[in-house]
Amino acid sequence: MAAAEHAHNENFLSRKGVWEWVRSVDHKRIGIMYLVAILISFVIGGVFALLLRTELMFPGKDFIDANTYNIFFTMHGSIMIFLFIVPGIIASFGNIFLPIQIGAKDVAFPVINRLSFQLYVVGVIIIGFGLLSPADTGWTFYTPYSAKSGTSVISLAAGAFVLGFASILTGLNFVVTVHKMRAPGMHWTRLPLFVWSIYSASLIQVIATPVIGITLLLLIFERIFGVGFFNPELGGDPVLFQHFFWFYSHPVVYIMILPAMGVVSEVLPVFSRKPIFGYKAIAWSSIAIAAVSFIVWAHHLFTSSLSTTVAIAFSFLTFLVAIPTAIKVFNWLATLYGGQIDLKTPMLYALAFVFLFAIGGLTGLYLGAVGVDIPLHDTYFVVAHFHYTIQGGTVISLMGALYYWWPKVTGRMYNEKIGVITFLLVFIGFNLTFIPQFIMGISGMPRRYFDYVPEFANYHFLSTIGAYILGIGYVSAITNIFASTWTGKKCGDNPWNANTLEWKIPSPPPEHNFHDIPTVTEWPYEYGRKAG
Amino acid sequence: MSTSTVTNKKLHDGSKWGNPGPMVYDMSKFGMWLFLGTEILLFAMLFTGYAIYYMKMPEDFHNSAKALSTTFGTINTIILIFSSFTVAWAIECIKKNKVKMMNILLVITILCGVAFLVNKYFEYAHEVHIGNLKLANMQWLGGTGRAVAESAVPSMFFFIYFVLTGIHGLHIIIGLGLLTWVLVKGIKGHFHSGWYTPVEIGGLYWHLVDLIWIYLFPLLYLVA
Amino acid sequence: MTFAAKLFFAVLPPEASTVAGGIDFAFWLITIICGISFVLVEGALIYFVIKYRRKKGEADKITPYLTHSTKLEIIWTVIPTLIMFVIFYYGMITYLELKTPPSGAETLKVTGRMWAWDIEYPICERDAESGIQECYKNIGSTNPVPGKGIPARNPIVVQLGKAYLLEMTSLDVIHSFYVPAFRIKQDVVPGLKTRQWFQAIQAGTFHMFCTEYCGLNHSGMISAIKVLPEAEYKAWEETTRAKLREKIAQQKADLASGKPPSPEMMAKLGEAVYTSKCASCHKLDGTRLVGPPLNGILGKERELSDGSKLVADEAYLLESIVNPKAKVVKGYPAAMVVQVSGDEVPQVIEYLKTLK
Amino acid sequence: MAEGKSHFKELLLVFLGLLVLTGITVYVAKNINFGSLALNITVALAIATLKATLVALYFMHLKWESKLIISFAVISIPFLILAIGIMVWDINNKIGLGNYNLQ
Repeated sequence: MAAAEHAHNENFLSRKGVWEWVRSVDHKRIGIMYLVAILISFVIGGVFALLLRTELMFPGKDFIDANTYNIFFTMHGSIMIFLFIVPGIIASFGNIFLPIQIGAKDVAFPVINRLSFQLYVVGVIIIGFGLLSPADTGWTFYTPYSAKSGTSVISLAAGAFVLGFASILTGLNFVVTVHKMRAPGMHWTRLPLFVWSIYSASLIQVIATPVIGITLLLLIFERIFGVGFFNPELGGDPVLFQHFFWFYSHPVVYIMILPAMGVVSEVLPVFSRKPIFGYKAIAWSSIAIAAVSFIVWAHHLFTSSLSTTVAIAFSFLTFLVAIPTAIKVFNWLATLYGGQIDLKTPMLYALAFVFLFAIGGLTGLYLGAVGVDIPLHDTYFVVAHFHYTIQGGTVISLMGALYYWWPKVTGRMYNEKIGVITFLLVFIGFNLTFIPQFIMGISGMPRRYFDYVPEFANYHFLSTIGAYILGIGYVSAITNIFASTWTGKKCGDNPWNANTLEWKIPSPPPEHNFHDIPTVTEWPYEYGRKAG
Repeated sequence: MSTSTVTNKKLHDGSKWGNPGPMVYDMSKFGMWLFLGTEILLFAMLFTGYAIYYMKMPEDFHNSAKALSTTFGTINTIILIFSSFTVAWAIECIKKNKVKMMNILLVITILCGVAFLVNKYFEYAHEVHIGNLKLANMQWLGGTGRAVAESAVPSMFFFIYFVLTGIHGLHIIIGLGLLTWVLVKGIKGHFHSGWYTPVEIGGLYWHLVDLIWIYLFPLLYLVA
Repeated sequence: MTFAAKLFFAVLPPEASTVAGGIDFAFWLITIICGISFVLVEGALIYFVIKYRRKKGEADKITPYLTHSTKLEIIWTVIPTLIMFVIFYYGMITYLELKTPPSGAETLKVTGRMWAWDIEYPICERDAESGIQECYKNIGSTNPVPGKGIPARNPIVVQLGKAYLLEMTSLDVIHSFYVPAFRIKQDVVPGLKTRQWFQAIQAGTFHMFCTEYCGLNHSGMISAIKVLPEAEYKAWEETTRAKLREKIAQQKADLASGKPPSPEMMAKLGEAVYTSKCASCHKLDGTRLVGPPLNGILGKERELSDGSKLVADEAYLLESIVNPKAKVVKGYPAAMVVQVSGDEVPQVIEYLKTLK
Repeated sequence: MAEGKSHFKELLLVFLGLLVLTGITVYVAKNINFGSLALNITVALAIATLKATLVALYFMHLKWESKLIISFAVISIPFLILAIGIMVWDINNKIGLGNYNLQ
């Protein structure tokens, strides 16, 4: 079987050279390029976070001034949101594994997929151009400050605008792919939950992203042409900007979190050797979250002069989105029940996701209840809350996905011991960073403060220490996994003994994923029935 | 066919990336409709802005709109409807392999689009002339945008007018580019009754441009 | 226990207003609900992980084949839904309380600007004979020393037990009026009037923050609210009124004498204007803050943002105060908003002349 | 390739219909006053919606399209109404409270 062996050695990484990467329309290569790009953004955004925390370690001005601080938190927010977490799991692991999981050779429009990444790069370049005079508006661009600030807001907004198109194209591609390119027998009820979550997130990307596009465009028009859409001096309404902005930016948190939930739904059954519990409930809750996420945006405006009836209506709607989220958590717990839980690094991250995300979700209840939200709004409580959901959720899940899937991409296993240690660093560092922030928020510490009143000093100190541990944890965890590409032991095609389609092809996957498109006969969660 | 490189072969059978022609047709149409959905939401926000500022200052809208010429608006509406018709007709032609007719109809469509833009140019020139649009006040990169506030204040109606028609005009230009690309391929003889996906996709985009104008016309020209 | 109590129960600011009790009740209710859910969810998670974990070297087991349970799904959909209704209800009633001012509340006009709060009181004195009226304003009560706690200077004074309605707007960008001890927060939006009410039930001095990011000195937009019992408040009001009467008398005297006020008098008035309206951006010790320092400004050479140079004279100062965007000094943002009223401008210039 | 029968006749009729509707809407706007600005604009928008439906159904082939595309085209409509409706509701409430009159 020389031919077969030869075919086995040929994989999508075989052809070397930068040019092969640049011109490639292979979804796996594009996914990896996205992955590397977002991880670089993550590290850069993290460095900004550490600089901010260092400044905040003690009250008063320590080593940067207020202006630099404002620029840094803007860069931290913008990089983390636009460059890292919005493309995040969906553009990286979604790209690499969604087509394989549904048994397709590639996405529906490979060239558009490549265009998406090219636009991402263009967006990064435009934002980078703005660093000559970095913006200081925060990633939220609230008018009228963003229309008045003497910094290069235009460049940041234009960059985010272009990145929005990259996001739309990715989402559009995935929706069409899931609808049109499933392998024979891959019914909707047999789709892996990761695909379900990516699909729902893609729907949000397609529907919500144009709204931020036009909003940022209007902001740019405001600055270039003096159009007064959001300018009160010209009869505009600055709160309308917030409406527009959050009409996108609330659903976008579900673009971030849904794929993360998908990863967890994949990892938990594999490492507990049990079928996922409540498959349909989890799948439908993804769609429900996607739908409801569009009608909760105004809870970001509870204190910005929202009329009373609208505020109460949105408080009610906000609780609706909590229910499908709770359903997911309960189903994950039920999946663990009676299993044989193997505490490998990916599983640790998945469990940490459930743990931290539950905290993020529960603290969301405070913020959904409109009367209780008022004193907590725009304080560190909110900061801690969304870091628990976005970082404790999406980033932890992304780390889990890295440890779970990178052996598939490279065919080599990471160092388990370092994996566990770095996980512990991340977990401890994370909680140490953000639990003090909850407490500060309850006491009334407003966010985006360069300096603070002395009663918060101890909490800030603790938080900064936590941030350093967290930073070390992330960097070493990422280093560990990427080092495995060159130093890891060969791990075979299916080291986790998992059932979804990507584990049934060689590692690294061949160029066209499958020699013959497979015919699917069962759902992918048949774990624990046959021993061995 | 390789999935990792783009080939520039003539795609007479319509297959692409290893997918058969009918599937590509199906997927492309679905993808285009999704994209049109995003476009509609993009304009929806502008219409929201319109509705809100109309409620705030109906009199201002009523009076400002008088400065616009209904005749120009009506002519442009008819041009767009006609071009939409010709592009739909072109698709009917290619379905029956009438390539030449399709090319002629596409040329007519493109000329209509150009005529629309020329009309729009005269309208804009008029607005600049009477002072509703102040090009001199444009603030470039890093500007504070406040110079406008200190000069005579144009009305919110005209802000919305310029943003809406400006972005719509941008779509016309993109649509013209798309249709020209289709036309070039058509002249080269790429299309036949078995493969006309780009014609259909380009046509869909052009219809959207028409669809949006159908709403812009009464909102901008007929509120007076 | 005492440490834990200190950590977790003393974190809420004092309940210093009538609405604080209700909001804190809702807060603790949610905390109890969340606490129980937290223990149940995370407890189950940890319990399962410990109980069902794979021992070292253990062979693959046959695990129970559980795929779904409609009964369980219904239970854990309905119960959270009911709990959410409860939380929503308390959120709603506390919000309605926050947003419904009692009738007869005293109105204070609040204007936010970069980076200070101006508050107009309805404490007015009127001279019947000449028609001159002066009202008390608390202007620019911020500019604290960073990291050194509540600014002692010029806090906003309110009376214990009296309801106040704040009618708020902003001069430049969005700010947010936040008093943690009162549990109130309301954005202050240019071009829009927003309202918030409170009634203090505890005397003392409380933090007042801006919680909507508003540019360079956002974190410096700290002020304080001083709640005084009725007697003390009345005394404060009386001194305030006396000062207003003094001011009116001075104006009347000036009018009667027909003389323009002396430069010394003008400079004295200008100093007060400067400290309340200019000092949060322009220092007088030669160091930069938001704007350039203004000591010894007259006769200094200025390089403007377009590269041209000029020597600062009175005309230049006048123009820069009235139209700050006209000539911006190189290296500084064109961020200034006109805050100085017409008759104050010559006073400020007179004051600047006296500085070296 | 989905090869349907020719729809040319329908297209021509729709084109003529659109021209007539354009004429009606211009005539109505110039000559008939329904009593209030809001009502006039509603009538104009109703006609526009009729025209848009014709374009979508015939020119854009929605009438002959697969269920999938039709459902996606329909799904975008509630989002549209929602976005416009809620924001207009909020701002309208604030206009009612006189929050925009700063004097």
